[in-house]
Order: sequence, then structure tokens, then C-alpha cells
Amino acid sequence: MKINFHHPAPEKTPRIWRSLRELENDPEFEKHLHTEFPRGADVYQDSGLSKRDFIKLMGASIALAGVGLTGCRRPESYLVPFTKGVEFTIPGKFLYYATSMPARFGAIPLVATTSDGRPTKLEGNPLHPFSNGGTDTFAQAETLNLYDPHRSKQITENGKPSSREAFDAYVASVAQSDGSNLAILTEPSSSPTRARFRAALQTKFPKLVWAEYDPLAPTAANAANEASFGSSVRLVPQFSRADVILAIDSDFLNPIETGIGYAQGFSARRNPEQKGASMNRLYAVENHYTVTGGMADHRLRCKISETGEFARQLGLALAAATNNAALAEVANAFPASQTSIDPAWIKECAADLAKNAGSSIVLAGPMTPAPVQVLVNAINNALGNIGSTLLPVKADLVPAASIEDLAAAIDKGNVKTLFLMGVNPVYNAPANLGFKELLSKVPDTVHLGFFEDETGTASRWHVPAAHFLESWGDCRTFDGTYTSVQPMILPLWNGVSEIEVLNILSGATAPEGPSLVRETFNAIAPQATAESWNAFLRDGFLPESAFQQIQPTFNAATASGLAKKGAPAKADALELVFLQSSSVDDGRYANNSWLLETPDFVTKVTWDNVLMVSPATAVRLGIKTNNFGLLGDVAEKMGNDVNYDLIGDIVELSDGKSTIEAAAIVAPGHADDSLSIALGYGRKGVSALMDGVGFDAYPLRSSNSMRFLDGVTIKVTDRNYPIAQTQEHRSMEGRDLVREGSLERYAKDNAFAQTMGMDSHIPPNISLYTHPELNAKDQWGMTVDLNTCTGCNACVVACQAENNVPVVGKDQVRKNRDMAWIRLDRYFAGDSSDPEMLSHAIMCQHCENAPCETVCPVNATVHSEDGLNLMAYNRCIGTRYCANNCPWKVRRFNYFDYNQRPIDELYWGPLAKKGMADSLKMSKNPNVTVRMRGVMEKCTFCIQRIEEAKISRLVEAGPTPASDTPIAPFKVACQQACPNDSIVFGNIADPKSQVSRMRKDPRGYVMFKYLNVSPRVTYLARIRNPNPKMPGADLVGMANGSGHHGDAHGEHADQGHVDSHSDHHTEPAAH
Amino acid sequence: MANFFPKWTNWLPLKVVICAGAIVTFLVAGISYYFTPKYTRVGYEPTQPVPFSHVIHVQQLGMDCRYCHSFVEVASHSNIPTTQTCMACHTQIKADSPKLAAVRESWKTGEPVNWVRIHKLPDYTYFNHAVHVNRGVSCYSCHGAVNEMKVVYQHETQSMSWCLDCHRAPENHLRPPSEIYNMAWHPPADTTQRQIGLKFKEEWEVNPPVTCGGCHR
Amino acid sequence: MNAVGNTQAKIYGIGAEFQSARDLYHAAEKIRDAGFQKWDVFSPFPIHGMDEAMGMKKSILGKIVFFGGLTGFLTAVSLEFGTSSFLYPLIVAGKPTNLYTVPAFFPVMFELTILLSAFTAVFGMLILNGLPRLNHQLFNWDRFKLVTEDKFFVAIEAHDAKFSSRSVSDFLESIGGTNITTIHGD
Amino acid sequence: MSNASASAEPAEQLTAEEKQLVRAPLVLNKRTMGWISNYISSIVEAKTPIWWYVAMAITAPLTVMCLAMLVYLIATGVGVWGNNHPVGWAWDITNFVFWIGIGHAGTLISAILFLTRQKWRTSINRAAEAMTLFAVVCAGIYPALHVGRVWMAWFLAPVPNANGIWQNFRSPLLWDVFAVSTYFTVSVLFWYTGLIPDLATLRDRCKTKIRKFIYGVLALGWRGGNRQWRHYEMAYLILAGLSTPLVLSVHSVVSFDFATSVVPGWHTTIFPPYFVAGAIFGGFAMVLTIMIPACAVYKPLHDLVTIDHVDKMCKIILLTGSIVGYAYLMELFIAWYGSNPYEQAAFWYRAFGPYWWAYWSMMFCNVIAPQFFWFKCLRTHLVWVWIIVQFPNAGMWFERFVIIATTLARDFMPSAWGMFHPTWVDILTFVGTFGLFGTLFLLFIRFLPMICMFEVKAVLPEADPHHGEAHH
Repeated sequence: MKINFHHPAPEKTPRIWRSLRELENDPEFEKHLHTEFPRGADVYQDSGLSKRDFIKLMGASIALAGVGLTGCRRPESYLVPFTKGVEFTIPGKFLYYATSMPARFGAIPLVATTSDGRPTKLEGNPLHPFSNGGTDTFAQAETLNLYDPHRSKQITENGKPSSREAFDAYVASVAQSDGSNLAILTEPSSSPTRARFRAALQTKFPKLVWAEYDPLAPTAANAANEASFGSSVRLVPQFSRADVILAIDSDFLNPIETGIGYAQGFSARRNPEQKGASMNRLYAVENHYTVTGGMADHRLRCKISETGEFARQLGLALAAATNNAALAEVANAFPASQTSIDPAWIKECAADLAKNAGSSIVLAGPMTPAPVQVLVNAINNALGNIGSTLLPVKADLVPAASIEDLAAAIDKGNVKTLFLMGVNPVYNAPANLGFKELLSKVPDTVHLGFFEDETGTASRWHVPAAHFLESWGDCRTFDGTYTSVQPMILPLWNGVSEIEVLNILSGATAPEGPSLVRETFNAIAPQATAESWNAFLRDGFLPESAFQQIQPTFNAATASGLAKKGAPAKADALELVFLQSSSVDDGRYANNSWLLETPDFVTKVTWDNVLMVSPATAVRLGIKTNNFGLLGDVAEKMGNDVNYDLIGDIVELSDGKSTIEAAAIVAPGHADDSLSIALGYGRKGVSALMDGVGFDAYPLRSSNSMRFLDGVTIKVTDRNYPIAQTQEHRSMEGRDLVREGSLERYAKDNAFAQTMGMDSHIPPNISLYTHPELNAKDQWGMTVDLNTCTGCNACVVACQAENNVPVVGKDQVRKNRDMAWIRLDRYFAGDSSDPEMLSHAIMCQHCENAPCETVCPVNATVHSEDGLNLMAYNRCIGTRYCANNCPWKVRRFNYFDYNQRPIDELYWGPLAKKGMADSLKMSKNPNVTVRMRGVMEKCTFCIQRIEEAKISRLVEAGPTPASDTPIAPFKVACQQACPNDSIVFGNIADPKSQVSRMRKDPRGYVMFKYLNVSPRVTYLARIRNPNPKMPGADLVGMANGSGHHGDAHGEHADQGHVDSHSDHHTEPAAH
Repeated sequence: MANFFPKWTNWLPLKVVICAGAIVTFLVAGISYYFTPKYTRVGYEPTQPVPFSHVIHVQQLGMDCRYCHSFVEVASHSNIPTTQTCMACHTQIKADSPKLAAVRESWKTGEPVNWVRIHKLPDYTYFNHAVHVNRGVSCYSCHGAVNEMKVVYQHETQSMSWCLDCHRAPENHLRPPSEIYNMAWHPPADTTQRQIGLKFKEEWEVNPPVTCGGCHR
Repeated sequence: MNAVGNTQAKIYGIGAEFQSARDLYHAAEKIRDAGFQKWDVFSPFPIHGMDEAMGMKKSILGKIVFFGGLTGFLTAVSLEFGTSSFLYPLIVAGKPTNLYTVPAFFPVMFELTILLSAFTAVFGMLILNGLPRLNHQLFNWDRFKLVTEDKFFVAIEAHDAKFSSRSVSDFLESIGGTNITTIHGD
Repeated sequence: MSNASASAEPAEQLTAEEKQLVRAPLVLNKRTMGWISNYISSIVEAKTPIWWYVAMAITAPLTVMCLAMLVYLIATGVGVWGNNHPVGWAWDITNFVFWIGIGHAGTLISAILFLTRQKWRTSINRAAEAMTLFAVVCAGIYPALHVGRVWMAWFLAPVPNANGIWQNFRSPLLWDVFAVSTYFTVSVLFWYTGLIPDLATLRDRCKTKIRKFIYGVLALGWRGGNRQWRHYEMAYLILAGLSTPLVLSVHSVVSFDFATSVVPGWHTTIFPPYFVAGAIFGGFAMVLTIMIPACAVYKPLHDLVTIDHVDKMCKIILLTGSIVGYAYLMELFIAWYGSNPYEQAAFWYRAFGPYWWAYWSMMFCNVIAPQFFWFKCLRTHLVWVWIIVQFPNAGMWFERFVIIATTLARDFMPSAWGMFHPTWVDILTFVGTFGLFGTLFLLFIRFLPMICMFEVKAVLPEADPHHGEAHH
């Protein structure tokens, strides 16, 4: 029986870039289009990719054109082959290219996964010398940035659509001029090609003002290094050689602050079992909890305004201990102030550093004021760390004008033409400059940006910027390794890269993609050949191109000159500290919903920034961050820690001139009389997604208060603000979830973690029946080393990118419906004013006797022979029983059609717009099902990667025995993203695999052992290395107690079940 | 007064039961047949933009499947040939045939030919061609005798239970590696498909997945 | 003697009315003793001990229901073990499908046993009673309507070997029946 | 000799000593069989009273609202309810267990009291069984529609399919599917079987053709012959025998949803008996909630549903309420005695956690309030009884909420703890189910005999074939 169908021919030009509604010529949609893209909307319809060659890369993809053909029984779809074959491209197979992401601290070396011409996933480049293959959250989220449907798509002039030709003509006309009134404001960059253009332009236009600005740039660190060691000196830390590390206001373990590769070697030294070296010790001095503070063995809560005084006292102590006159000079130059810092802390810390002189590192944060940084340099110098643990290198920093210099030039009327490239000063320039007004004094402004943002709308020209995945470029990593940036896709929306603009500005006629970079490469590479160029692109970097190591001398005179400028801490004043946001950086990721929904490391707040305040200060100021009502108050009186469903008080902060509003949250471990707020939020009028998200702190930030503002006044209003937190409870409640102990305890009994809490006295699990054998050759398992996991979120975003995890929006997060497959639980243990912080990566544990499987009525979740807890979405009917029965609560239910409906129309039912933006469809991993509403989902151990690996093995084996061919090594997404290699995945049936070795580690334990569910995820207990002489050393590593309960929250916990077990804790060996 | 209900109503319940039984049987049978892929998919033979005949190309000219479906051995997807592939021959042979107008048009404009898709698994099902053809499963097993199809149509149901039939008993389909693309292959006279299949299954350790994760991710 | 129904039609039997359960009970005893076979007593409610009074055995419904229940039980066993052991064995929560795990399969067996038993009981009862039967000769007798209210009746059918119109009506009268009526069909 | 005089005599002939042995009559005021038929049928036959329309005007819109909420739910997603992670089940399953619990009294009264020859059941079993069915209808809405993909719910049915995949018979949820559907089916059969003779009464009384047709068809041609009664009684006995373990099993299976899980606070062996006792408790409370107003409207029904009935039901409520209270205390004791910290914490949070108010509402309603029934004066005063039984009604809802939502809100991982808040859709759906229940019950009162006439007749003294004769 054959049935003939005569489908109408498909449209001649498949309009990939339109949604289905548009195909139907829905007037609603047309209207929506116009409101969403107020400028140039009419042009947008022509500027879709159909015009571009890119469509040819969409080979073998399926253009569904079933709309309106309801008469057919079977909706027809088309197979669209290439017209001409494309080199390397095999439909349905991934291609991997090395590239890198330019970043504030240099670059993140990457390997981009492209699927049928679309980059869908970014991974770290494991070959790169200054990277171990890890990535950070921002790099993981860049694929979404690339496909962001809100990106600007149209060149505009005075708000009206213009064309690339007109813009090029304009730039060419500027290039023809003498450039006497020309200024360029751009971000600091490590790109040698850009430096080349800059040099060329400055030669061409001698009066050119080249200014660089980035709100979070390490300007202070550069200034301090210059004062200490001379110009363009950079210190590259060698954590593998450091026994003691002191971080002052520095979150160096957080890759978004310091970059991938910076903290390399640290995690290896955390292993208590390492051969030939002792475990390192980390001291942290900070005002709010950072991931570094969470990892620290000793943490001092300290106002940022008092870190200078801390460094001064430490410097004096160390100057005495090391007899270093230079340090004494610098420390004495720093103005003293009264603080309440515990002198014992400084004394013992100094003693430990002095004892480990030459094998210690003292670090300050990139934004820490320069006088403090210079003091830190002096301390390192006195300890003999320079050259041993801190390698000085000669970087290629070329001083540029600051934004203040530019502002002064504009004010004087010296600037008539201003190119703003990749910057958004109208939003984020220091408030004292009044940049928006300044900009109106410049007749010709050109804005090159990702969005038609605050600066874009205020400029004459706005030009869409090309994403780094769309453009040619280069950069240097922190150590100077020359690293390539190559495009994965043609610009989706006619984006232009910065070097292309500079190229035209320098007088060249047409941009010549790779040749611009090739020219720089030829200059840098010792013997530049076609082969070395190809190797550069293939590997992503130029070998041995790091900066030269030098041996600078410490210049005590200039250093103390800078140290003199240090600001003494104001007594009894409130300080406001400006933080880099873990989600939006300085605001540039404000439209990235993956990042907005990624919880902050510490507060676990999504979709907002909040003002963090210590518990004691909150009480003093009358800030209440839990307004759960009368019923909650009673529960609180009964001993509950009612910190759920957060509704924070809105407070008004003022420096006397400007006032901002922010919602406050009580942050355990925060320094008293100090307030912290992340930058980059509170943007309005740029895109629908950004509106109403968080609070803008820039109005209080000025040129002399880039890190903190001392002396701020606060007023608590009677208004409330709902805050969306992914984790509502902060205490472990005395449960043995995250297990930790001190190095001393570990030395006594290295398997102490296996007999903690309930595990100390549960009887052996005896089964009534024999479990069915899991008989596959490969048995998958995972270990998570809690000793090196910092909680940096890279795995969370990597999982989201790899597994098409949907974003649900603030309202849904508040309703506890976030969809993350891997979450980082953060617990505070101990007194809430100064607790210990623990991070716990939780994903599906793939229990061999999974409780979720037995309760599913339709067999939608069953076990595979290789030990995976499978989830068949197409079988799931959504009873949610499995999630209820999961002890880890890792199963996530699609309460709405998060993929198909806009997050602000979830409740509209069928009236909501249906369908995903076409560009977002391109960002999806084609190997993972996009889940519909009403189904359960969860971590699958990246089954798509497992299956691909198994299939590749069989393809390779062909007609030979399968077992003769091994499975090629592969990593799961979270493992691959982890900058500290804390997550290890592999075959536990192979005794030689890394995961097998890790599982046998005496620190290894499985959670909820008494349930006998046999999880496939093993956690390696956290080991702390306290200095026994330090104040509070007896509390370090005691989160689960050792005869003592560090987790003191909740009376019932103390009086009830926990204490009854405490005897077991003290003598685990008795069992 | 007489009975309210006439006498014939006494037989009514029995008749109702019999009719209801018949209707239910008919409905169940009808639904289970007409809602299965066997009816809705098998035999689907849409008109293609180019009247390409596998009979001419495979049967008469003896071309190998892999000449056009060139990546079937390496990729999950068995690619449809590019216009370039068609034009490799058809610039010389039948260069002016009106049947090939669409191909020439595509070659000229660069717009690809839109072939109507026949075999379509749901989005949540991940089928991999490479692993099947490399491990002894012929094109024939899933696509039927394409070499005899003037116009391609769907030959097998390709439903989940159909997949499982083979995954549970691959011996019914395994072939010598040299015969994968031979649509007309039959087991040699002195043996049966099953014997051959069992031999290969054991030799190559063919153990196809039958749990969800094999196909659903 | 009254006659109801179509007097041209065949006689169904002769009915008599009684005023109380006690009267009916004793009348039944007498009819039984007189050796009639095809007869019945009618009452608004089941009368305790009437089965003995009429000389009837226990209903066989119970035995039928046993087989109905057994069918349900076997259906469940084959459904559960057939699907999870033979048709598509899957590894679920590390639990085998064998004798040790029967408890997990028990609830469905139980429920299907009950379900099929209940169906058998109700439909078996209807079939044994010849219901539904909307048309019946007795309904031709208007007074018979009171049987669902508070009156009691006896009817001896014409099929009975000992039936003869004269003697039966006399007999019924002799045991206390009133309103003795010959009932014809439609 | 007329019936009326015959029935009056025997008691008067007894000696004083024998009089003490005679039980209080089940039907007061020496009502005759004819009166019973007349009065109960008249409720169905008479003109529809005004109050019925008034009541219907309240319940029918509520029913429509319930349906509208369900349409919105299906069209939009389960997210319109307040369910979340970790509280995957909340009001949906709470209301399901609540309604299914109410649905237990009917079959229980019919079946267990029938088997134990408690003749006083006859005047309440019909209404109680109807209540069972309507409650199960309300209950069935929730498990059927709480699933994420309702249109795929047929996956629960073991039918051969092109995917070749079957159900997981180990899942308590699948047991639920079988148990609840079996329970509903058997309850319908039981109820309808009991209705047949009464439908025949209505058939024989009614005047209009439509009614003659409808009741005629429904009565299936019942003639009341002893040869029919013989099988009928056997069938009824068997159904009662089947329903008794069934009714116990259904709530046990419902409790397995929780008891077989690993969640602390759910993983408890006490659940099956405790759920069954709770169901009887709540079910009887609901029977009284409905029957007292119904008898107030139809005053002569007091002769059938006597104060003695109310008294007996109050005693059962007192007993089962105390069993439930015992279970609450035993849970706490075992949690402490078992010294599993997760269990201990779960129960601590129930009582003193953020949902403390639900727990203590439950405690007061289910354990304290029924203790008033120790006093006979309260047991026999209809107004007081009606007021007091409202507490078990509410308390049983709180019990299910406490067990389901508050347990899930705080289980193993403090990091995953979260609160549940009902949405307007949750609330309106729940209120709507009361409308549905009320509508169905009003229709039942209006069109079907609310008291089982033939059984009441059978317990009259004159129904005894040896009535008025010397004792054997």
C-alpha cells in the first residue's frame, strides 16, 4: 500500500529567522516586532540571515513548513542538503575549533563545539599552557549571548536605520581628517592586533585621545605594580609553590575575578594526600563571603576600608620579623587608623607568613585601592616571594588615558568625534563625571556595542558589535601566551568587530578578516609560516609566547609615595562596597538569562542584586529581610530558622549627592558596618529582560570610590521587595551532608568521613533479594572533591548550556521551580555572624537502587545496564512522584512550557505566544531533547556524550569484537567546565580509571547510606588546614562537629537527635 | 392495564449487549490498526521535487548507496546528496533533461533542493546510521528494497516496538560487512539468516541497547 | 375469578394476594407440600427463611463468583509478570521480578480479583434472575404493583405439571389467598 | 386482620422482664410499610421544592467554576497550582486523599455493617453510598488531572501499544489507579444493586410516561419474586463481602503512596490502619454533615434516621478519632524511639516547623474535638452533633495537608527545603469540588430514593415471617 502525497512546494527562501507566527503573517507578531526593536524595525525583516551565506551552512537541517497545511494527514517536512559540500562538515557531526574569549584578565582559551555550522557549546582548551581546560560561568554563557535575540541588529544614525556602506563612508571620512578632535574610548584589551592598530592610529593622528575604561579593570593593581616594580610589570602567582596564602579583599579562586588559569596549582595543593608537599593554608580577609573565603582555613571579617589598616599592621609585624626596611618604610607611610581587628589574628598570620617566607603568597583584589596593593607588594617583596611564588613578567601594557582624562578633554571641548567601542559609559562611568551630559557635548559619537544600550541611544551612530564567536581577533592570556580568536559563524546580525572599525579608521578600505590577525601573528611568532599559522589556529595559541620573566627591584620610594595616599578608615562609618556581579559582571551580561538565573555563589539570589548586610548590622539598622508574617513569626519563636520566601526591606543609600535604592538581605559572615552590593543591575529601557531586574549602584560610585564608598547613610523604607533565592535554608541542621574535618583529624583517621553521623552506627544493609546485575562493561560513576570545589558556578552554567535546561524567570524561581540539573548548595555552619561556608555540588546521584524508579507508574525512569538512572521524557506523564521520593531533590518538573512560552506569559495558557526565538533554537544542543511542559527532567550524566562515545567505539570496532576497542576518553559537561577538576566522571568498573581511584579515596563517602540506594556519586570530604595558634582554630573543619557541633543552629538540633550521636563522632574508630 | 414495555423489549438487553460488544471490538480493532505507524506511515510516498529513481541509479547503473549518502558510515545522519553530487554526473549525462530542472536551478542559484522527508523519527529519538551500518545492519532492514523503488516510500513501521524487535534479536538482520549495501542479498543456500546472524552476533559482541537510554536522551 | 391480560393469549398462571409476610410464609410451605414446582412468591423485601419454606437450595451464585475472582487474579498475575518478566523486562530500582518481590505485585492482583468478582456477582445475579426483563405477564396484573409496596403475592405457573386452572385457584383460596386472578400474556 | 394491628400487639403481650430485652425499635412511631413507600417515594415524586432550586443555584455555579479551573489547568500547566520543588504534591493529592477518605464511610456502612448484621445501617446506607460515589468522583479529578501531561495519562492503562512498553506494577501510584477505579466500579455496582428493588417501587408508583420509562428501564423489570430475592441476597452478600476488604485496601493503597516512599515522615508502617481509621472517621462525619440537614428538611425521616443512629455514628467517630489520635502520638513516639535524625526532624517540623498551625489545627479537630462525644447530651443533640462533626471534616483535610505538603517541604536536604503556598486556582478548584459534590447529591435526593425502602421494610417487626407467633 502506497499513499501518494502531493505536498505544495516549500517556500523558495526558507525564512529560518522568522517564527512560525510570522510565517502566518500574524499582525500581532508584526506589532510585537516593532515594539521590540523600536529602531530600525522595518529593516530588520530584510536583515535576517536568509540574505547571508550562512544559510548554506544549515545543510541537512530541517525546515519545517507545516503551517497552514492542515489538510494533510502527515505534516510534511523537508530534507535540505547543501548545494555544495562544505569542507570538514558532515551533517549531524560536531566540529571542534580552538578559539578564545577575550576577557578582562586576558583571555579564556576555548574549544568551540559547532553543530552544522552553529557554535553550541564552549569548553576550555586543555592544551593551552595557562589553562587546565576549565571555564567560568561567563564563558559558558557566551553561546546564549551570541544567539541573544535582543542583540542589536541594525546600524543606526540618529536613531534611524542606516547601512553599513554609509557607516563605512563616515568612518572613512573621519580617517581622512587630521584627527585633531578625535577620541576613542574602549575597554582595556590584551589583543596585540588592537595594540598594533592603536599604535598605527596614534601615529596617524598624533592628537588622538585613546582612553580605556572598564568599571572593574584592575587599574589599581597596575598602578601599584608600576609604583613597586616599574612600568608594565605583572606578577604571575605560582600556587603550586605556595604553602601559605593570604588573600586580602581578593577572590582569586573565583575565575570570573582573576581568570581561568590564575589559580592553577592551588587545588592540587589542597589534597592532603599529595606526594612531596604539604597541604597549603589559606587565610582570607574580606568583608563579604566570597568563594575564596569559603575555601579559606581562616577567614577574617573585615571592612574593606579597614583592609588598609590590616595590611599596615601585618606589614609592620612582618617588617619586624624579616628585618625588611623597605616594607617598614611603606607600611609606615600608610596612614594609620583605629580598627577593631583582632591583633592576635594579625600576629599569628604574620608569624605563619614569616615562617613560610619565600613559599607564601599575599594577594590583594584587582579593585583594592592602589595604596593597599603597594603595601601587599612590599610584603611579598619582604617575604622573598617575588621570583619564587610570584613570577614577575614584563607585560605589554601601554598606558592609556583614563576616562577621567577623556572627560576632562570633552569638557574642554577638545573632542568632536568620539568612538565608543564596546563600552557603555553612560551607564557605568563614575557618577562624578556625569558622562551622559558630557556625551551631548560631542557632536559626532559612534557607539559599537552588543546592544542598543544607554550609550548606543545617546550616540549619533550605533553599530552592532560582532560577538567574539563571529569575528577574527587575538589576545594574550594573563601570562602572555598569544592566543587566537577565530569566528565560528558569520555575524548573525551584521555585527562589526572592533578591529574592523579600527582598520577602516586607519585608512584601509575593506576589512580583511584573518589577514588583520595574520599580520600581528607574523610580527609575534618567531618564524611565521603557513604551518605555524595553521597550528596557531588549530591549537588556539602560539607555544612559548608567554611574557618574559624579569627580576625587578622593589622601589621603596615610589611605593611609599603611593602608600601615603592610602585612606584611613573612618570610624563608626558605614561603608558601601561595590562588587563584581557573579551574574552580569559589570552589567554586560544583563541580558543573559542563563546568568541571571544562576544563583549568586553566596546569597543564592537570582535575577537581582541585593544589598548584603551582616546580621548584627541588620539588627542595628532595623533591617528585616524576612517578612513571612505572623505565622512565620510564631514558627521563628519555636526555634525555626525562617529564612524562606524572602521579602527584603528596601533601603535607601545615599552619599549626600545621589541616592539609590536596594533590597537588603542578611548575609551571614558579612563584616559589620559594611554593606556590599553588586554592580551591573537596575538597567532600564534596553531590553525587556533587563527591566526591573535589580538595583543600579553606579550612581554612588565615583572616581575615588571605585571599590568602596566610606561613609554612606542608610534609610530603611517601609517598602518590601521580593527576592528569588534558590536555596532558602542556610543550615545543614546537624546533618552529615557535607563532611569535613581538620587535617589533624584526617591524620588520625583518614577515613573519618565514612563513619560520620548516622553512618557511624547503621547496621549493614541486608537485602531480601539479590539485585539484578548491571552487566555492561562500562559502569558510570562520578566523584566530587569537596576539598577543591569552590562553588564557582561554572558547572551550573555548563550544564545549562549542554543540556538545554530552560530558564524560568524570577517569579518561578521564587516559587521554587528553578530547573538547574546541578546545583551548588551552600551551607553556613556555626554562628551566623561569623560562620563557615560550605559548598556542595548536587546532581542526580544515579542510585543503583533508585527510589525514583520504583514509584514511576509508567516506567519512564528506569535503570540502564551501565548504571545510569534513565529518564525517558517521551514516556513521562508527570506525576512528580519520583521527585517527591528523591532524597536529593534533584528532579526538576516542567510546571509550564518554559521553552515555548515567554516567561512573563506563563500563566496565560494558550493565549501566550508560542514558540522560541529562532536564534535561540540555534543555541540548543541538537543531541539533547528539548523538554515540553509536564515532564520531569534531571541530570543524565550527559547521556548524549556517553552514547556518542559508545557509538564511536562501535563504529570504530566495525565487524570486530566490541571489547577489543576501548571507549575513547570523554568528559561530562560539568566536569569539563570545572576549573579545579573537582568533578571526575568515568568508568568505575575499570580499576585503573581516575574515578575508580577517587572512589577509593579514604575521604570518599556516599550520602544517605542508610537508605541503601547505592548512589553512583561519591563525595570526597573537605579537609581544612587550620593554624592551631590562630583565634578560632578549634572551630575550623568542624561543620559536622567532632564532639562539638559547629552547626549550632536550631535548639532542637542540639537537644534532640544530634547530641545523642555525638559520642560516635568523637570515637568513630569504636565502630 | 397492560405492560408498559412491549414484549420485544425483553430481547433488547441481549441485542444491546451483542451490538455494544461488536462496536467495541470494531473500534478497538480500527483504532489499533489505523492509529499505528503501519497505517499512518508505511507506504508514505510523497512526490519529490525531482523524480529521482533509485531503480535507474542503483538497479540499472549499479551505483553504491554511499556514492550519494556519503556520510552514512561516519555520522548519525545519512546525508541527502548535495546538488554538487548530482551535478557531478548530470553536467554530462542528461544535462538537459526537464526532470532535472530543479537540480540545475539549485546549482545556478545556490538554493538547495527541498526533498520531502519520508522517514521521520520523533525528535526525542536519536537514531545513529553509522553504528548500524558498521555493525552489520543493512540499509535494507529499515528502508526495504530501495533499489526497486522508482519513488521512495516508507517500507517499515519504524515504531518503537519494531526497533525493539531487532534490538532484542539482531541475529535476524546481521549481514556480512561486505553485503550491507547490497539490497538484493540473500543468505547463501547452505545457511540461514539466523545462523549467520548468530555467528556475527557472537563474534562481534553485538549487544544492542534495549533500555530507554539507547535511543532517548 | 378475575382474569387479566389478553384473555386470548396463553395463560401464564394463577396469582393470589396475601396480606402479610407471615401469611405468605405459611402459604409457601403449603404450596411446597402440595408438590408444585413452577411457582414463586413475591414480596416487597426478602423474607427470612422463605427459601426453606419454598424448598429451595442455596443460590449457586457464590460458586460462579469464585471463578470470576479467579479469572481476575490470573489476569493480574499474567499481566504483571508477563509484562515485566517476558514482554519488556527492565531494571527498576534494583529490584528483581521474582517470588521475593511478589508483595509489590500483590495490590493489583487483589484489586483485579475483587473487580472481576464484583462484576460476576452483579451480572451473574442478573442473568440467573433473567433480568433485565422489562415485559412480564405478571405486570399485566394491576394489583401486582403493590408487591413493591406492602402486599404479598403467590403465582403458580401454567407450566407446572400439576397445574389446572380450577384446582389451583381453589387451592390458593384454601391457603388464604385473596384476589385470585388468572394471568394471561399480552 | 390488618397489618397495623398485628404489628402493635406483641410488645404489649410481653412480660415486664421480656420488655427489657427488646431492643429499641429501628423505626419509630410504628410506621407501616405503606407509609415508608409513600413518604420516601413522595420526596422524589412531589414537586421540586424551592430550597432545592436555591441550593442548586449555589452548587451548580461552583461546579462550573471547578470545571473552568480544570480547563485552565490543562491548558496552561500544573504550574497554575502552587506545587513546586520540593513540594511536588500539595493540595492536589491532599484533596484527593481527603475526598477518597470521605468516600469510605458509605461503602463501609453498607458493607461492614451489613456483614456484622447491624440492622440500623438500613436507613443510612443509601445516602452514604451515594456520598461515597460522589466523593470518589471529586477525588478522582485530582490524580487524573494533577499529572503534567493529562493527554498522555492513558500510558497508565496496560494496553498493547506500538511502543511495546508497559507499566511499572511496583509503583504505588499504579496500585492507586487500580484500587481507586476498582473501588469506584464496585461501589457503583453495590449502590445500583441496592437500588433495583427501590427503583421498582418508584416504577410501580409513577404516573407519567417519562418516569415510567426511565424508572422502568432502571428497575430492569424487577418483580420481587423469592426466586429473584434468593440470588439477589446472595449477590448483595458477596458484594458486601468483597467491598469490605476493598474499602480497607483502597485507603491502605492510598497510604502506600506515602508509606512505601523513603521520605522521612512518609516512610511509616502505621499508615495503612491509621489512614483507614481516619477515613472512617472523616466519612462518618461527612454522613452526619449531610444527613442531619436532609432530615431537617424532610422531618418525618427522623422516624427512620433516629437519634439512635446519630448516637451510634457519634460513638464511631469518637472511637476512630481516638484511634487517629493514638496514631499521631505513636508516630511521634516511633520517630523519637527510632532515633533516625531525619525522622525525628520531620516530626519536629510538623509540630513546630513553619506549618505548625496546620499540625495543631489537625490535632485539635481530630483528637480534641471528638472527645465531646463522650457526653450523651452532645451525641443526641442534632445541632451540637452537626457543629462538632465539622471539626473532623476540617481536621481530616489538615491531616492530609500536614502529611503531604509539610513533609515534602522539609525532607532530607535542607538546601532543597521550600514552602508551599496555594494559588487562587488551588483554592477555587477545591471549593469547586464541593460544588460538584453538592450538585450530585442534590440530583440524587431529587431523583432517587434517599433511603433504602426495601431494607427498612425488612427490619420492621411485621417483616418477620413468624411475627406475632409464639417464640420458637
